[in-house]
Amino acid sequence: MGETATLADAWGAVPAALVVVAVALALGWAVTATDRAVLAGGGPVPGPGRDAARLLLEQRRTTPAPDRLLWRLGCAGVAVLALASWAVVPLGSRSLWSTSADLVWFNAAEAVLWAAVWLVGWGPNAFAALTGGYRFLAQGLAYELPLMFALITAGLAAGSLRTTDVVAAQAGLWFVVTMPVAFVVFLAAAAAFAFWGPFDAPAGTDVAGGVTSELSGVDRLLVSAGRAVFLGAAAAMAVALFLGGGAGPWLPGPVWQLVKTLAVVALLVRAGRRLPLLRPDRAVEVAWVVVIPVVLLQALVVAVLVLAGFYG
Amino acid sequence: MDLTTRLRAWALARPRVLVVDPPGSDPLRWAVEEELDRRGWPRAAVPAGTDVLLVLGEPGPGLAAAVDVLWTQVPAPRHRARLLAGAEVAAALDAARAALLAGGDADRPDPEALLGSGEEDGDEDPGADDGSDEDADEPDGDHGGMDHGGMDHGGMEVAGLPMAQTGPDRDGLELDVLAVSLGPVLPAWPTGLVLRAEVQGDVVTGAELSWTDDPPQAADPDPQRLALDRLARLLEVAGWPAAARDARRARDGLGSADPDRVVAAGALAAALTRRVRRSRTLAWSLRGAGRPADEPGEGVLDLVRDWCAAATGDAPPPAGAPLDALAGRLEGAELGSARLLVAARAPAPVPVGADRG
Amino acid sequence: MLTASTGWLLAAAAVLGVLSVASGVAVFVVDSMARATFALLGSFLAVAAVLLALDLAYLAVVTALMMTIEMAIMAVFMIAFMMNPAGLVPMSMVHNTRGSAVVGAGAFVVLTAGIWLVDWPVRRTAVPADPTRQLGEALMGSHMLVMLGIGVALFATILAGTLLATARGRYDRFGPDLTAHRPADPVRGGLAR
Amino acid sequence: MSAEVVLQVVLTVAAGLVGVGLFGALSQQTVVMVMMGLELVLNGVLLAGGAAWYFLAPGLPDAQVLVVVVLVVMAVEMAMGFAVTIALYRSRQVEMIDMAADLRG
Repeated sequence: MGETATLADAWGAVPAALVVVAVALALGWAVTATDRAVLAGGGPVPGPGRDAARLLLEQRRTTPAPDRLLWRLGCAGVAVLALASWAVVPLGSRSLWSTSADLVWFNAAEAVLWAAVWLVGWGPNAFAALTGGYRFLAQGLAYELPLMFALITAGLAAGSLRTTDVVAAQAGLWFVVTMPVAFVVFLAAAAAFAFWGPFDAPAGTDVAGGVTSELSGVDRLLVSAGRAVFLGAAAAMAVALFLGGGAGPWLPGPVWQLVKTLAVVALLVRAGRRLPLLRPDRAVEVAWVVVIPVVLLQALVVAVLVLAGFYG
Repeated sequence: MDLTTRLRAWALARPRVLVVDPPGSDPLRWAVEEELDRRGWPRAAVPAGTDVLLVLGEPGPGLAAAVDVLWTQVPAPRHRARLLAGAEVAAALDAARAALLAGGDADRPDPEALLGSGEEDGDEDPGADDGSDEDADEPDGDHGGMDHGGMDHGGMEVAGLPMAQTGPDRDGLELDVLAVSLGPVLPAWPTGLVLRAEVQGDVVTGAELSWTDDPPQAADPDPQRLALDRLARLLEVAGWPAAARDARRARDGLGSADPDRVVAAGALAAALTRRVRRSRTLAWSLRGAGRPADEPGEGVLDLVRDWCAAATGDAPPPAGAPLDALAGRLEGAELGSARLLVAARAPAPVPVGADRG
Repeated sequence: MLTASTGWLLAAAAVLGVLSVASGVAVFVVDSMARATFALLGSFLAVAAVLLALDLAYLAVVTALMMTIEMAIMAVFMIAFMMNPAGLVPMSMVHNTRGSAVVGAGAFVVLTAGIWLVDWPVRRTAVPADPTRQLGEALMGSHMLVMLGIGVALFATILAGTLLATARGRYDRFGPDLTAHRPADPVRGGLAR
Repeated sequence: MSAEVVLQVVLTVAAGLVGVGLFGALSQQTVVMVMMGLELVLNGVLLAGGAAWYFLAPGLPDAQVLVVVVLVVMAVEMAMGFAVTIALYRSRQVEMIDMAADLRG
């Protein structure tokens, strides 16, 4: 692609980064607000902004004999990595930063996020948090491969691992038409990595909040904001990889992209909150034994279509 | 009113409330929860996420001691309030928020001093935590088979906490056994119930259930509302917050004086129980939970259905299990299953020690 | 003559390099297994960042990805086998420290001497526009044999690792005549087998 | 000349990683810690491979392929190490190399 200049090239590194962070936070806010509105079911919705302010006022508590260094590192890591995954999400037709392996970058950000959440569970030296950490490890391991194959399937059809190329390759036909399985698996696995909705076991009520059970003040803010920002990034990425990015009639590209992203958020939240928790000791086996082969089949179908010249 | 004060007032306008309900204070808790839901104040699950600690009724001495420890784990700004039966709930909540805004409670101990350092940690009331820190009880398994050569840490203590010991496990690996106590204040569990457990990873290998205090003489609340309340808690532990919210709403509606609301609540309860009974996802997720592979007996899923029947008024609520039998069922269960099973069994309070045989 | 980009590269390589070696040293200095594991991860991530600066985006992110997963699994192993959740126990588990230090330092000195004494050739080709594509085409074309070897090695590892690690074979699960209807597993999975 | 200095710096870092890793692999008692030492050595090789590609022969994919092979070796080493650790531990509650010395011949 000739015009793969990045946002950093176009606007300068610092302004571009600030814009992307602002977009990431705004979308994270939207995700949290939607989630709470669905959960409140018509009742009053506690605003995420107010929550953030309250958490900033709150004292950071501690526990007996914590591994404080790793704990704080984990909390900060969740937020930083959620933002890092935004570096390759296209806004309009450009992303903040572009490498020849954007899709793998997104996946790697998730993997490091995985380690950071584990640290959040490990750090406070508390039983509920550690149990949440164990659960997240098992869950992350089981959903990592489906996520990777779902991402790769989109890259396969576009013939490039660059997100902007993937968006450009959908000029004729949105990828969701030929790879619906990859689309669904991508969103589900992203929800699992954000331990949200039916994949909430690492922070579930049955372990008293799990990895988040000992967090207060800034730490709690960082982790919950990181989760929301990451879910937002996944929704925006799903739009770029499977729903044609900013393509659409009448309206300008960025508006279309925003509309689609918010639609994906609404869909994800509504579908996710309809379901009860998928307990990991049952769901993980399905991930290994059913989901991975199904995604591989999806990739095979797409590969055959590529060879047949379907994607041009 | 300067900007900081206003910002503070805005931020703390909807404080998170941790409700401690001693056995027998169910109707009072329902009134509080209804008011919280009406205002959109979140309910806190753990002391770390709490602004207002609201103690209902008259806790017994055991629970009161536990609440004192719980209080040390609540980060500032914070406020601790009591609410006696018959008091005005809305006024009490408003007063709590006002106190929180005024700077919270003056006796603000430094959590570092209370928790971070030293010896007294090990001496905390072992039943008095929320599952957040390790019990000081030594596991009584022998460490005879343990030979770690240069790094034997049997019996060692770090920061006043005992190190875990190893013990046999189902996979043939000598994994560490950790003694923890869950309760007496855990989200969606009967308050005052303590599970002292030995765990390997998240598998419970030894369990003992007890109540902190003798039960009070309490009037029996409406069985249908009680069933809806237990169902709400069970659904919460099962990780279905939207359904749990509907169960709470139906419960609150049934207690209303307005006949229209009662009718609507009955319809909501019917719709909810139909949804829960028919949910394939819930059935799939809970199948096998709380039931050993080859043994007959009611698993969590059967109990969910029993509570559903009771919630529509078609059947009496399932009887609470004796604590010893229930504790026996917990051994070998994954922690989540154990939590579900106790929530589903909803054991009734009995005098302390009466259940030990 | 240091060009601007070379100077930038030099600075990045030096800073990240010091970081990676320091984390590597920390692995054997810190007194907690969890910290050792994450120090090692820090070392890997620093090396991945250097690779990123060297235009090897794909290899850099794959290194970060694989090593993070590896280290997270390693953390669980450490807790399961040698530590408990109570965490920070001072420990020393070394033998033959002096000999090992001599070997380690010796290797470093010899290698460094070589590095600074050799007259390195000057590169003649430019860095390709898309190094990832170069790697992919090599693995699927001229270096197909490597790809096949990797595939077989990984497959053999999966089989051998599972065999070594598992305690229960099919006779334990399905009974001596393999007639059991359902396997006798401690936890039933989600497929209701 | 200038690029050569960068190459030499990167390679020195790689040599440092190899040295530290060798020290660790030889001095540690726990199987997992020995594996960590080996991983550090391989980490150095990884870095050297990347530097060699960028500074010496970016036109050829060979150095990149080498890095891929090193990554796979790391994964295999780790997986087999863990599997052996579990097997040893299960059979005799040992996870230290010295204690497994009776496995010798």
